[in-house]
Amino acid sequence: MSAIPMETGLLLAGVLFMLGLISVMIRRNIIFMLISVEIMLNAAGLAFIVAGSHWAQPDGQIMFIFILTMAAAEVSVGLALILQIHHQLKTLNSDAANFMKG
Amino acid sequence: MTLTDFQHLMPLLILTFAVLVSMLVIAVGRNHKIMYVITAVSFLAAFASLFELRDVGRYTIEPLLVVDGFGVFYIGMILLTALLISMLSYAYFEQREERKEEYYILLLLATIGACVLVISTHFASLFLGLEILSVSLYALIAYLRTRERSDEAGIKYLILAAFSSAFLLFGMALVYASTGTMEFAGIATAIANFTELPLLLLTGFGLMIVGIGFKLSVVPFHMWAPDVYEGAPAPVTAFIATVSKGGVLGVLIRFFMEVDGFRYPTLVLIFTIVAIASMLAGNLLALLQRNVKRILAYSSIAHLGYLLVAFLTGNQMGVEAVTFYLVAYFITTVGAFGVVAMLSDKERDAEQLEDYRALLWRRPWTAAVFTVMLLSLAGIPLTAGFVGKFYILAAGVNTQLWLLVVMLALNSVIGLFYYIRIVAVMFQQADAEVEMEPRGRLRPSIYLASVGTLTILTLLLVYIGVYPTGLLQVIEGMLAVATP
Amino acid sequence: MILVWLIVILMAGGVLAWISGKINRALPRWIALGSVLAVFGMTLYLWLSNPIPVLDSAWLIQFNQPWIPQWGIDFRLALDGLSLLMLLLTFFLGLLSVLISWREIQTKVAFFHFNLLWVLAGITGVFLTMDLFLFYFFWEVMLIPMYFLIGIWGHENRRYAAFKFFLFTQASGLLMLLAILGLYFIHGRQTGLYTFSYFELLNTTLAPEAARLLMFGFLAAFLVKLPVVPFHSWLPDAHSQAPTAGSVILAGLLLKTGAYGLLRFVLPLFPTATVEFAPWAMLLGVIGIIYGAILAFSQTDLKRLVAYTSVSHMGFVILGVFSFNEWALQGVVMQMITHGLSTGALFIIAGFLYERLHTRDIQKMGGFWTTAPKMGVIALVFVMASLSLPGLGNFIAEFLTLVGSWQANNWLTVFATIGLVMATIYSLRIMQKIFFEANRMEQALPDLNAREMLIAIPMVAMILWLGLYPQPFLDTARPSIQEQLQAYTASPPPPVAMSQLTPQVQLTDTIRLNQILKASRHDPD
Amino acid sequence: MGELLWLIPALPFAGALLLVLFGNRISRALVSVIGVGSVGISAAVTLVLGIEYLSSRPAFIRQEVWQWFDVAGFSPSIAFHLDALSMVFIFVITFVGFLIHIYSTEYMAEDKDYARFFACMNLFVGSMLMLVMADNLLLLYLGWEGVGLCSYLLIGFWYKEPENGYAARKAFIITRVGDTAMAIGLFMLFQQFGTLHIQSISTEAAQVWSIGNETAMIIALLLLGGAVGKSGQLPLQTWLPDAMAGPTPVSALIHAATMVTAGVYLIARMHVIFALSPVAMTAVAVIGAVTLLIAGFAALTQYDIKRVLAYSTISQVGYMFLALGVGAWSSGVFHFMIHGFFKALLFLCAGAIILALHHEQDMRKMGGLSKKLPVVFYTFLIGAASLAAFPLVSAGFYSKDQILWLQLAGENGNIWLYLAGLLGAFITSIYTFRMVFLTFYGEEKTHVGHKPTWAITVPLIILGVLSFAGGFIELPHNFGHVVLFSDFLAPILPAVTMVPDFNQYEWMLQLLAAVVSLGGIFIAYLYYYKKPELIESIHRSEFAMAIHRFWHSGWGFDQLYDTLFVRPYVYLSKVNKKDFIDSIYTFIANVTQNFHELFSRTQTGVMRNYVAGIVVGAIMILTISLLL
Amino acid sequence: MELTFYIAAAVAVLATIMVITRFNMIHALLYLVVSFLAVAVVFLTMGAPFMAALEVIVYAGAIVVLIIFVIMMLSLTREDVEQEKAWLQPKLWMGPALLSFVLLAELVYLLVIAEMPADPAAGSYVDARAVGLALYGPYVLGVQLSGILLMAGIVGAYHLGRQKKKVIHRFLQEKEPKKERSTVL
Repeated sequence: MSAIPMETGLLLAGVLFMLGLISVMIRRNIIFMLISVEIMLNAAGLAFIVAGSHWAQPDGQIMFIFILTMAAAEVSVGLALILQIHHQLKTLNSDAANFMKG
Repeated sequence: MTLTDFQHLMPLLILTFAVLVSMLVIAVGRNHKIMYVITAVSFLAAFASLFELRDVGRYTIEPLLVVDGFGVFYIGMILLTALLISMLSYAYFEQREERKEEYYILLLLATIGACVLVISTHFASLFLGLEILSVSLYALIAYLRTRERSDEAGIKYLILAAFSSAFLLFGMALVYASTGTMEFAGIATAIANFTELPLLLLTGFGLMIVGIGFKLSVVPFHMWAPDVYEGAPAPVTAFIATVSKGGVLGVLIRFFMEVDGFRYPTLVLIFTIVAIASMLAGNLLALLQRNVKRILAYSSIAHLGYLLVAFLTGNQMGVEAVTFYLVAYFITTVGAFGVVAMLSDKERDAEQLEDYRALLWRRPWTAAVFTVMLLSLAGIPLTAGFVGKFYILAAGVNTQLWLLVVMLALNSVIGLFYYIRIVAVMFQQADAEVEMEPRGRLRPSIYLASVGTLTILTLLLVYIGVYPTGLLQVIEGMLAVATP
Repeated sequence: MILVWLIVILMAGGVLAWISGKINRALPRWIALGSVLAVFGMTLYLWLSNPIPVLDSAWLIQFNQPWIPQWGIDFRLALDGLSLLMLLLTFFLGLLSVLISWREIQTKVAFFHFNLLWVLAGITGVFLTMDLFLFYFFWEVMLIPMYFLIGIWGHENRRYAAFKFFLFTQASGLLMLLAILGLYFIHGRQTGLYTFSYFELLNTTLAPEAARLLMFGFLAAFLVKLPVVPFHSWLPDAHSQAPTAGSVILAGLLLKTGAYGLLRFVLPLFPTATVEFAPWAMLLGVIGIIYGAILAFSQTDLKRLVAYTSVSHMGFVILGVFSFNEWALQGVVMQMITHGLSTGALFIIAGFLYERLHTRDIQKMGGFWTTAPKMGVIALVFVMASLSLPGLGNFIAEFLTLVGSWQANNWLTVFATIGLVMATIYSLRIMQKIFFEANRMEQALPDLNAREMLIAIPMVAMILWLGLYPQPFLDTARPSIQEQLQAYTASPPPPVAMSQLTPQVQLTDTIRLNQILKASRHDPD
Repeated sequence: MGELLWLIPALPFAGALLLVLFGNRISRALVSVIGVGSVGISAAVTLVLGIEYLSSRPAFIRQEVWQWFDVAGFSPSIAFHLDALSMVFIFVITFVGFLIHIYSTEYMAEDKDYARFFACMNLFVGSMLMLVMADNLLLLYLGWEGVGLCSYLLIGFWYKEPENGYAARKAFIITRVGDTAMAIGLFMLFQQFGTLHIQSISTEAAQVWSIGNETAMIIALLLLGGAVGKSGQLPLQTWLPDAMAGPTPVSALIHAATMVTAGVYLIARMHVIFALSPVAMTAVAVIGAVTLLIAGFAALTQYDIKRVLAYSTISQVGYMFLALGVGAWSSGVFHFMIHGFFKALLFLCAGAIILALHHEQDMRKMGGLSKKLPVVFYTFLIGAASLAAFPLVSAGFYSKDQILWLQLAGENGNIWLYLAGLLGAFITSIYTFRMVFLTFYGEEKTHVGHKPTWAITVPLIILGVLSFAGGFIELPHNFGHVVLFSDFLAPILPAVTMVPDFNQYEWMLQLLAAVVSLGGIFIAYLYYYKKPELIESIHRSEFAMAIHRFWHSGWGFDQLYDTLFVRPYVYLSKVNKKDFIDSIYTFIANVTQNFHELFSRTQTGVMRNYVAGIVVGAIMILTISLLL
Repeated sequence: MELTFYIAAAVAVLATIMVITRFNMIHALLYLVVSFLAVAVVFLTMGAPFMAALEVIVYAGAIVVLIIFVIMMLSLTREDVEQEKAWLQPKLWMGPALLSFVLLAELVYLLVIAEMPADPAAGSYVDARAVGLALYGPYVLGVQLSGILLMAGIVGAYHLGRQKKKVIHRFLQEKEPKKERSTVL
């Protein structure tokens, strides 16, 4: 059924991963960074699905579920933290949070 | 899942149970002391349950986990460290206005994550263990919400950890894609057929190294470490420096020993570069740093570099050396951060070098403990750190990793400088202006646990330094089981 | 077991002294004095009760206890003549160190004595241990307390000096550790016996390349400690900044550990590599002799000056060690002892002056002979010792060394001998600037008091004894020196190198003398 | 017999030790008793032993006190050796020393460091005795350095003056240069013979080496180096004039009578080795000849009475070297003895004058003292006559004449050496009597304070007698041919091989020497007494003054050494005071620090940079994977 | 099927590009939903329908909505969008983008030149049942661990998200301890 070669799928995952990566690097808004990380995680999940589909195993999909769980947990904590930071810094600029350096 | 499976996971079950009980207790009514006792007791109980597993041999819980001597030893190490950290935490959090109870829950959860890591034989359990650890740490790092630095540290760790997790996952996916299995043993058999690693697999390994490297805070994935160390509460910092890294290192060793990654020059080269860079960068960064927590962060980067030297030997002796060094490093780091925690006051942690000026004259005992810890980090005899460093050097010389060994020696000297610098500051003559006691301290009895813990740590450190045979026997005994 | 006691008494004494500081300020001093006296007494007893020349073996006492059996590490102590002499020196100077600190150290007395005793314990360990791991262990153990001694009780620039001292010695020590490990594994591969035991490792056969590298590892530590010239720069700082007791121990003992290491480890372990390296080492020695002497001349800080003289004098040690003959090695051993005494004494005098004047600048001194003739005489004795005046111990040491090195290398010996002239130049400058000329200070300088005389007199007596009748010391050292030289017996120049000499002429001195004596006895009457 | 031998050096040492320990606490009288007494008893022991020795005439007496040390066959002893040669030296040292000690009790009476003075003097006598009695070269070296130390201490006795300290150090250091050469010579000797025992070396050297052996030459030259240093010969003579900074008895004992002749002793003692090397012998002779001339000319121009005597000492020791250089060993030793008498006498007289004139040493401020200090004047005159080799009646005439004679009559002699000696003799008599006339004649320029009492005059008289009569124990062929002295030394020191059939010319040479001596005296009389305006006219000449200055400064050796050695050394030392090697390490430390700062800049605290760091790491890893 | 895959893939990539270039956060999130939906379609084409559903429900549904809630709580305004625009200057993103492209190029190259393992089975359709069996079979421990993971997330979020006492950032505070001032004066 799957006529799609694995490299194509992995390529798509890779491209999505890179887009997320670019976004993390160029964005300063912490929420955007969080979103971008989600894109990357999603791309990783996609890669698992592709690989799982290639080997016709459920393992890839199961990994995706775990990734999903992790993403949810991560986002919830992340958002809570972002709220805190917004309270304190009155900004979402990640560059502003640079009191610690050197 | 059978009953025996559960028996073999007893420590984890105890900890999970403790988490649940804790939440119930909080629901009934908040009490710091009760939470503290529950945590400590559960760590102890979990540790005690390990004695049942001592001679377990190799018990596999397909496909995710395996309980063997190596795992049991590492779990034991993690549990004891966590116990010590919780002991040190009580006084630290007692003087803070935050709600203290969740801290213990998160600590237990993070410990569970680390324990899962060291017994995992599957990417799924590896990933889950890592994430349990990480997610708990996000909250732990930012635990003291009144400090803006905590938040900053928290968000930095969160974004960067998630970012690196993505790398790890993508790498795992590639490995999975190329081998068709996520079990370590399966991967091992899969790549045993290859004479040379296929590029896809190599890429996967490379990306995984990014994720693992981040957790280990080795160069060039180290930049978060000083900021997070500085921002996090002192006990949490101790936890990151020890349990978190120990867990990851444990799984790294297990994975590499299983697939025998040392056969591949590419991987060895990568790790060699990383090790050298970590040693150099860590020590150089710490050189003139004036923030003690940051110094310890940089020094931990360097120490991970040292550990990688032993790791790179890729033989039984190297694993033993890593393990031994980790024990020494755990004791020392917990001790050092324990001192930091002890000296911290309500408003901020005692992290500036100035805070330690003339400490010897103000609080001789604390200063002595800290000195011993620093000397151990520097690898001076009579401390466990010396034996550890010796072991690593021996392993390195045995495998003739001359470059790494010489770099290690060179870096030890640079390292000496900043450790001794702290000692020198502590030993300076007291100025009249230095306040004799930090502000707003609690009654002394609260520090009992901290003082006791530090004493135990110091004695342990010196004991291992003077008579390492006992520990060596245990390590050899336990690890011999691990690698048949 | 007595060897263990030596270390244990010192360590326990140190801890006790530290604790007792809580009870009474004076108690640590007495405890320190007591423990050093105890070990000194024990060592003296060992010396007197063992007629060394009679014994067959070089080793008097051995002690062995497994320590880390997994790695073949034993707690292995052994005593031979060389160690015995070094121990005697250690405890003698240790005793003096306690005494000179009696007034000088007023802050953190208890902790000071803890450190002092632990330094001594570490040094004792270094001189006794015959397990290379243990050796390294003690090698490092003695540094930490020394670091504290300099860093806490030192003079104005103490932190810098302490750092420098520590980093230099540690860096070089680590190289030695690598070499030890290399030796360990090479020996292990060869024989299947993985051990750090000195006696076992002596039998290692090494490829030339490996031997060279390993030797350099060992040399690194010892040459830095000695110190040999390009690596000497820690020494002036450490010596000049340390408190008097610290300087005495540094100059008198710590430097000697380097020399001891050369004798004990480098020579027997790497016989071929050392022979190869010998000309360079001797050259380094000569450079040290001359360089140290030149620098000593221009120093204005008294302790710094003396420190550079140490650099110069230690040049003789390396010169002698690499001459590979008994004269030179006996000279080296003597040099270790006599330099320990004479330089120690000079530092003590510097300490006395500092206590009185609060300066070490010799530009500000002068004319002290008028008010302090006793101090002057004692200083004179040790200044003369430093320029190796015959009759004082240093002469025997340096003359023997030079006699020995002459057999090995003529030209270098000539330059080393020129160093004696330079020693005269700087030594006389000390006397001139401090005790002669007009007094530049307003206040009169009080002469030595009874306690100070108690310190000074034994030193003078010792240096004279060593100069006039050094035989007991030479006898004590002889068996071990011959042992260290065993590997070289095939190659060294025989006592009489000239082939022209007929066998009759090659008779030993004593026999020849007897003949002459007989002749003289019969001739006249 | 010989059991008492050890007492000779031990007594002065004991005296020194007592004085060091208790000198400050006992009375001056007791100090004198210990100081003078120890040397006195020592002299008495010498006398007893000497008589015994003369009566039984053994080859030598040896006494071993203890074995010094024994390392692999190198086993020198603390042992004493008495034979004719050392007998002569011991005799001079103890007796002249004893006289000078007596003299010092008065001379130093006012000094507050009275005990220190006697301690040093005793120590000196002990060391000097050690030097000449040692049966091995190492013990000799001990004495050798010991006298150097005492010389240092005594030159700088009045230490408050920095110049004195400078002179003292100069003396010690320059002699040490020579000692270094000697030490190397000892190393070589030891390498060759496996011993430093003098007798053994002497016996073996003769067997092992043939004449002209290169090793022997090197050793001889090295030993000569030591001798040259101690004896103030070229090129190491510059310390001796400055050494006059010490108290005058010190100059008399150390820098005239005894220590400076240690070189002579050494060469005589090791004559076997020197005899094996013609080159070394020539070197000795040439050095002697050149030195005696240079010093003589320098003496001509000095105003300080002690400096004149100092240069004359250098010059006279030059004669001894001249003698040794042609193998006239016993002549050299004979001249040493006579010189010891008259030079000590001259110095002590000078001391008496200086004391009388409130420590005035400039001869231009003296004059007319012959009436005021008659004893001093007459004894000085005897001494001066002896120094100037006044014919027939002075001891100096016989000893010096013998040396000059042997330059031509000896097989190794040489006409040029003879001429140099002759010229030297001429100059000697000029400067000697220049001194006499300037000091004792003319009008009085400084008031006489202290009149010498018995402690000064008695030694002067005794020495005067010796300077006068000492010569008669060794008379030339045509004057009765008395050979007591050379006979005495004959078992030890071989006689000179004479050029055959030369004896008939001896009277001519004697006459020549006498004329020269008298001529010199006459010139001195002319220029310094009769017509001082002649001197004035010389002083007006620019050229003459330049030469005068040049000679006055001792032929510019001080300046030469200053530029060649002292300045470069001091410069090198000062310029590197901070130790440039240290800066290498500082540099390393700085580089490390710079790296630290560089690395620190990467820790910006900005999260995006950290992300970039991770990405860079990932790129690096992937690149490695790609490339490998 | 193939065509569906490629279309979906193209949509996913385009939508993601839109996400990362938007200045308005809500717009970006909407594109993100599109992207997730496209990925869900890709899952379908890959034979993982159950995952497609989860993708839509959890990612596009829960997570994005969560983020939107937070954005609404923070009540972002027009200025924020402007600021976002100001932050996203080319000079700021050129460097990182370049880095990423290097990485991408390497990754793509590696993936393209890599020899893919041979297909083990033609039919790669893994249905929900198989997934479920695996999940509650061998991976049941994993499920339990994810429970723990979620618990950690909840506890953490709870602790951090609690509205806390008003704490003013030090820069905005008027304060600074009196002690310092006294030393200054």
